[in-house]
Amino acid sequence: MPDVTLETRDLTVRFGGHVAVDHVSCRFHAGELTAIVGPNGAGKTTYFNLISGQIPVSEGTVLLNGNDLTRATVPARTLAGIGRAFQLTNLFPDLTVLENLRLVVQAHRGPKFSLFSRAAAHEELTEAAQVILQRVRLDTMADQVVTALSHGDQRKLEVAMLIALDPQIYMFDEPTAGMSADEAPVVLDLIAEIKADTSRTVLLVEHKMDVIRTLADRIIVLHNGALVADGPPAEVMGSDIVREAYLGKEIADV
Amino acid sequence: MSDAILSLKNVATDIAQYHILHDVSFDVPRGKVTMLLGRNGAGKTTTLRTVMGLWAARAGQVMFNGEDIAAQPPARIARKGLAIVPEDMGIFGDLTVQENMALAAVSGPIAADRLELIFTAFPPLKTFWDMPAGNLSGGQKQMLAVARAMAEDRQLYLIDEPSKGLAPAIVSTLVWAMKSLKGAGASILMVEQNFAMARALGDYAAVMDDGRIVWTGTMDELANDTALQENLMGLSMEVA
Amino acid sequence: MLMKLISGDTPRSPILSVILAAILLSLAFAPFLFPGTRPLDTAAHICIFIILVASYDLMLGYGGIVSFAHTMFFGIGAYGVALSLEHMGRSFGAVAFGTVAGMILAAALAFVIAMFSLRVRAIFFAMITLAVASAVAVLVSQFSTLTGGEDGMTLKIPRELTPAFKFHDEKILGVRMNGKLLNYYMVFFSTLILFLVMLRMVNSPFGSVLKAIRENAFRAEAVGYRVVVYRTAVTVISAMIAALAGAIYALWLRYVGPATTLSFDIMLDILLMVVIGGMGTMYGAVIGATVFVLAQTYLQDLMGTASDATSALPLIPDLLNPDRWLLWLGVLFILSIYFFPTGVVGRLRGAK
Amino acid sequence: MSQAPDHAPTMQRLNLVQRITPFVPALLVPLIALLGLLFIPSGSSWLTLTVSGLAMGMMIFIMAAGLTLIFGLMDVINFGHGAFISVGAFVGVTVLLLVPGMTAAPSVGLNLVAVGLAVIAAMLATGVMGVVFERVIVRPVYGAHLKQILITVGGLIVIEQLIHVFWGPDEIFLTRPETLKGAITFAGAALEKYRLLAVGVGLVVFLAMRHVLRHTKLGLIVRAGVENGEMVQALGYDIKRVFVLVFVAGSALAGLGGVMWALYQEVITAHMGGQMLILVFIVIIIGGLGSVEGCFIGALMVGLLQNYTAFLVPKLALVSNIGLMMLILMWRPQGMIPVVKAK
Amino acid sequence: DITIAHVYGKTGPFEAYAKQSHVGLMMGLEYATGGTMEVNGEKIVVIEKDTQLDPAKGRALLAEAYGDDEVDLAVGPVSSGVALAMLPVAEEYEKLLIVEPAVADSITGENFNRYIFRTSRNSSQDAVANAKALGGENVHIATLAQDYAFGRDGVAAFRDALDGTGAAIAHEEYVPTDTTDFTAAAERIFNAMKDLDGDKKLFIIWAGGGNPMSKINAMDPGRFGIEIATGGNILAALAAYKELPGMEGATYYYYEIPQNPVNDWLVEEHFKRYDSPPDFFTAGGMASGMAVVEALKQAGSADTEELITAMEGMSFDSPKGTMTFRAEDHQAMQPMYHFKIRVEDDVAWGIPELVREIGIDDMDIPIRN
Ligand SMILES: Nc1ncnc2c1ncn2[C@@H]1O[C@H](COP(=O)(O)OP(=O)(O)OP(=O)(O)O)[C@@H](O)[C@H]1O
Ligand SMILES: Nc1ncnc2c1ncn2[C@@H]1O[C@H](COP(=O)(O)OP(=O)(O)OP(=O)(O)O)[C@@H](O)[C@H]1O
Ligand SMILES: [Mg+2]
Ligand SMILES: [Mg+2]
Repeated sequence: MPDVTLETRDLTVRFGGHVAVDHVSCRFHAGELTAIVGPNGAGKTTYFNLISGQIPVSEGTVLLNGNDLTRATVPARTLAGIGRAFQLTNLFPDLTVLENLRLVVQAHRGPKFSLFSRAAAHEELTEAAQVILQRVRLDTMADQVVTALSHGDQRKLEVAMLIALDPQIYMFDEPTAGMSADEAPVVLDLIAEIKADTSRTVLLVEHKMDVIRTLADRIIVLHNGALVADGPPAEVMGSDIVREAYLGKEIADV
Repeated sequence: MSDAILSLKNVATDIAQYHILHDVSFDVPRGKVTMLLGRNGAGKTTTLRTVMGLWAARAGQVMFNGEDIAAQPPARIARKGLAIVPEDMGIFGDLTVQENMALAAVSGPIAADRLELIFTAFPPLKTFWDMPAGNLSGGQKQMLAVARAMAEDRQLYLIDEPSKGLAPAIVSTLVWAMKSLKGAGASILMVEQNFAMARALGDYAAVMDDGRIVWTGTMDELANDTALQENLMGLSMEVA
Repeated sequence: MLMKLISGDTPRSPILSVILAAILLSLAFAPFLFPGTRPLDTAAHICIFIILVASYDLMLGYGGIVSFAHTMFFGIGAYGVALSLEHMGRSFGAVAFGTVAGMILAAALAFVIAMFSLRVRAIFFAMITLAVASAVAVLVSQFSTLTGGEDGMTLKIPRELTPAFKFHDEKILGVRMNGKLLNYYMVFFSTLILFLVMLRMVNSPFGSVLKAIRENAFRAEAVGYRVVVYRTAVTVISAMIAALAGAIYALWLRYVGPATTLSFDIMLDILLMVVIGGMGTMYGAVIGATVFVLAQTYLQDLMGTASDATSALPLIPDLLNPDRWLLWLGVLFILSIYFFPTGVVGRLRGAK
Repeated sequence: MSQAPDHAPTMQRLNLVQRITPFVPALLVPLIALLGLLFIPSGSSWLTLTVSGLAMGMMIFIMAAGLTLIFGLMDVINFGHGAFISVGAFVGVTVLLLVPGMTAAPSVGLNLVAVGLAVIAAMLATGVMGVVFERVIVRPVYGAHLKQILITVGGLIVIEQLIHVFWGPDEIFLTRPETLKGAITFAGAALEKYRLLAVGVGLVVFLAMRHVLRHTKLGLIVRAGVENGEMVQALGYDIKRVFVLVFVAGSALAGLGGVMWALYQEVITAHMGGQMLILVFIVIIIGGLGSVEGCFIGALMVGLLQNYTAFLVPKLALVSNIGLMMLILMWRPQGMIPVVKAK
Repeated sequence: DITIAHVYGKTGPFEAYAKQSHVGLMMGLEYATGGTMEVNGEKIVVIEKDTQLDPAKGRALLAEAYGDDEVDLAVGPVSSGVALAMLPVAEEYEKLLIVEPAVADSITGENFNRYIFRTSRNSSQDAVANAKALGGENVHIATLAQDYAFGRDGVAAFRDALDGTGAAIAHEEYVPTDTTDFTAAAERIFNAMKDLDGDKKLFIIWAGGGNPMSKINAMDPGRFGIEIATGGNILAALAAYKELPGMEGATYYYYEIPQNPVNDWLVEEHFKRYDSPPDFFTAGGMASGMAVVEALKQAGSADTEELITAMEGMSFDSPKGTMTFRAEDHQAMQPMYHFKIRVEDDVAWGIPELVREIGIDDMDIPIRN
């Protein structure tokens, strides 16, 4: 078994009396893509929020390479290597595509508090950003303002930003939601590419079964906040609990 | 299709300085489900929003029950018997689920049997009835958005990607809920990327690309012609 | 060389460049071009407000933070110098000490306010700064034994900066070579340097992070920027520069008081200058301050003439009465927000 | 159809602290009053201070309510509100000065009619101003906070100046109607009659607003409209008209507050409203943006605390508001009962 | 020509005072020159400058008046803060500034320079006059004042002046300037005084709007045998005095009080021209105008040094009778008036009726420069 990179121990959050994530203990490994499935409201997004720090934890711990990050801030976690793309597109709307990416590159390897140097003079940042643009095939759009991009291109940029961050842990929350069948493959290929790099760990929330089938090395199932199944895709998809709670009979039959 | 509840004639819509819709014409037959399909950015959402009056049409007519509603404000259009489930769901996050539903029932409290039906289809709504809707999960919000449109009888429902973000089990309840709406005599114009669902529900289909209608016909015609699908939408049937 | 000085941030409009050059030259040679006390005073005011408005633009236009406490920091700087001159005697040492002390205090206060309120909505920050600034203004008038209260304090500044000091007996080009001239050039060069420094700041990597935060703070966090830290930093820097402007102002006026440094009216003036000039452009501060100070100084005279000219009509002369100049400034203000939403600079850049 | 599986999530019983938390803000007012009783040696002084604190709080509430309504519901910051308070005061006082017969008569009925007339006139005037203001000043800048601040500040300046044009530059002095002068002595404490009236009016305004916002659809529409006006329209409600209505209601409340304040101060100036604005802001911040309940509780807290500290440690009275604000913000950074979400 | 700059806050909260002041100044010049507006054969020209109550503007405008407009002397301003800012300008340009009607003690006190003269009263004069009016054997006085220089200096001067009258200060209460609720202050005062014997008075020293007199009266201080007292005020503010018939205090001016030809002319002409009685600052403005003319006459020229020589110790007529510039601090010494409020139904304000004129010699005004 490869190294454990990310681990949650008894991770729990309560909203009032409602336990949205309920003592979830799970280990994620380098070079592995784990799909997280579960019915609506199962706590998948909330689980992500706890790992990336958007919501404070009620109980339990988040460990990255053995370091406790439970109380760390969002930026601290990002810099430590937990990267995240959002379910709803979330960019710097009035800046250009290139500027968006440059800012990300600058965040983890550029000068941040340099008050008196000229930004334009830092060419290494621009170059790094351009390389990534080519990878996601957005290089022709470099000088477009984000608001002028189509939905699909914005999704691609969203993924590009995550790649630019070059994190150890990649978290995707329904990356292809609302994407048409001809746009989705571009994004899925990128994810597959990331997965191929054995030093990276990928977490993916998806409702589309075919996507999960082709990409996932492992599936975990959340239900009412609790982790109810964990294993290889074939095994988990066939289990009763998944068929009952998640797929529903009719659709599974279609 | 002589009896169309809604028919668009040469509609063109601009957003800011961009021309988004060019010369869109098609009919929505009464009492049927019409699917509006097409790739990302084709203009589906824009079409629904134009019908609802949320974007103003620059040219053309939007005939609803024989009346041109193109230049009317959305509130007036809604009162004529249209309801929309917007792409971004349009949930009022600061209001509770109950208040969201109460607002959707324009003419008075929601009938008990209707509420029963909604709760059967979407149980989480009952669980979180008094909770701010903003705290719902993505899928739960989607349920609420659909449930809101069902709060009272409307003649025509404009539904934008209702299955996005929903777990498969709920998608099947959704199909069931839509069918019961249709069974009650309503007409539906729906945008959907999930082709399985589109096929399960649709009677007719219209396909858009680049702000234009490129194909119209019955759902069966489209479903049985894989080449046409590939050609029109880059869709493939095995996507479940 | 020039490009380096202005950090590669050119005016990007020929007309704008000409106007800016004209302002620069007029200010640089004001004592020789416009003899008389009032024009020189006006020029010095323009300089000081350029610093003040530019430092405000740093926060507003680049940081996206609305503050009503800018005059408070301005005042802290001014009172810092006044108090040190009062207690340490008439020397440049006292001036330096007061300035630095004022800047440190301003920074500390800005830091505290920022920590408190920048975590929440921008609107909160706006209202809290308003409340704190008003409390400070009241405190200043309360501690009258120290601050002179409502009446303020007159300063005994180093002799070298007063008209009494003559460093050259002859007039040159009809201008007396005295301390007042030195004082003016101190104001002018401080302005020039501070402005260039701020221009560099907004074009630095730090500046680009600020822009990102203004666009989407949530995402900036997720990408790894500590938003609160950046916002606090820009607030503190802006406060320190405002305090510096206050110190310069105190030396020029040789008087500090609540009405000249702390009042809400000045805060409004600053807002107006930023808006007229153009937010988030830096050059807007120069244009805004110049236009506004000129209008403020000469509008009343104009109105008097207009009122006399219309004295036969009903109501109009009342409205045009010079005493009602503020009414028209208010109207002008509203109109400028509607018709110059991007300010003069935005207009000129768009029109090129 | 297959029954969807049971989605009922785990619900834990809340512990005591969690159950009480939502009511804490409301409990703070009696708590402060109790603390006051503890520290203030004389019972009659405490009673006097408490009543006057409540009355002060109520008047601040009336002035703040309109602002928080507009602010919270429509997400519009109206600095012009201060000028509306002044205009309300001037119109109201003008009416009062027109009916000296009614105000000078020692008859409760006549006096109240006179005050009523003044209030109606003031609310009408500010209400109409509200329509104009909404149309001309505010409508083009919905959603743009900075511009709102600027443009409404412009409005504030212009209206104050227009007051000078119409009523002249002088401050105007007035006296309260005959039966509202003086105090009732009760348990050794002098309770001013006018303050008792103010408490009553404040309560009525509060209850009425709460009712409308909570229990009528109008309230729902407005609250929903702020968040997503487009969707409210798509549901079939004419949001523009509702917004004008809210703006008018908020402005009219400013008018009411102006008259109440004028009768309390017995002198009015064009700047009076602008000066009140800071206190009004503090109350709104404490209460939580847009919350009428929060605003009410906040206003009462400010009123009481200010009176108690002014009695116990006068030097601190001035900073007590700021101190209270800081404390509340440390506890709840969004104010006690925020309605508008952080952005 | 002899040019005089009237530099004052025409716009801003003190607009009303400013108007009175200017009308007074012009009427004073007119009266003193016998309507010719000429002195020593030269025409008097008055130019106006609006400080907008901004000290910075005040300075700039005064500098402009002296430097660019080359006026011979200047009069003004309304606000003490503006005045203090302007004082060094007079010194710098070595030209006269006649302060009217700003009242801060420090203008002729610690911030004084030899180019400054003041025709208006200072705070001490107010305080001392009131002490004379209120003091007496077995009188306990509480004071209520604004918590800043004006209030604290006023109380201090008042306290000093009470010495020897037999009265004692029982309690000093200071409240922030912008206080609107006086319940707490009143309760503190009541608690401090309720157990005392003898005459109990509450003296209120208040500048600007918002005099708390009637608010405290509403709390029924009579329960504890406490009477309210306060100084005079402008006519508009006297409306509030109607509720306090019999109240005593000392005032600077009320148009029915001074009996002299100057005042008679002022009252008559003012009624004729403006259909209203002259007020506080009209009288003050007129005094400054008359002082200017008298000084020019005595000096025989508009030269600053000659004017200063002439004016130190100079006596001149005013609506309040003869005033004298004290040589040490250039403050105009003038009588004050002990009044008692009488209420008449057809008069919109409480009428301050003269009890006794407090002459210049009755008051020991400290020299503080
Ligand atoms: N801030 C919050 N306050 C209260 N409850 C919340 C909050 N956030 C989430 N919840 C609740 O927690 C549960 C889990 O939500 P979450 O968003 O994690 O679901 P999910 O698994 O991502 O579902 P979906 O597939 O629909 O996106 C839901 O029932 C939701 O109502
Ligand atoms: N507010 C806007 N400003 C500018 N362009 C817009 C805006 N909204 C949509 N567009 C553009 O209009 C085109 C059509 O968008 P629309 O949302 O109607 O597509 P769609 O068919 O619904 O796509 P999707 O399947 O992604 O929802 C796209 O190219 C999009 O970029
Ligand atoms: Mg989710
Ligand atoms: Mg769409």
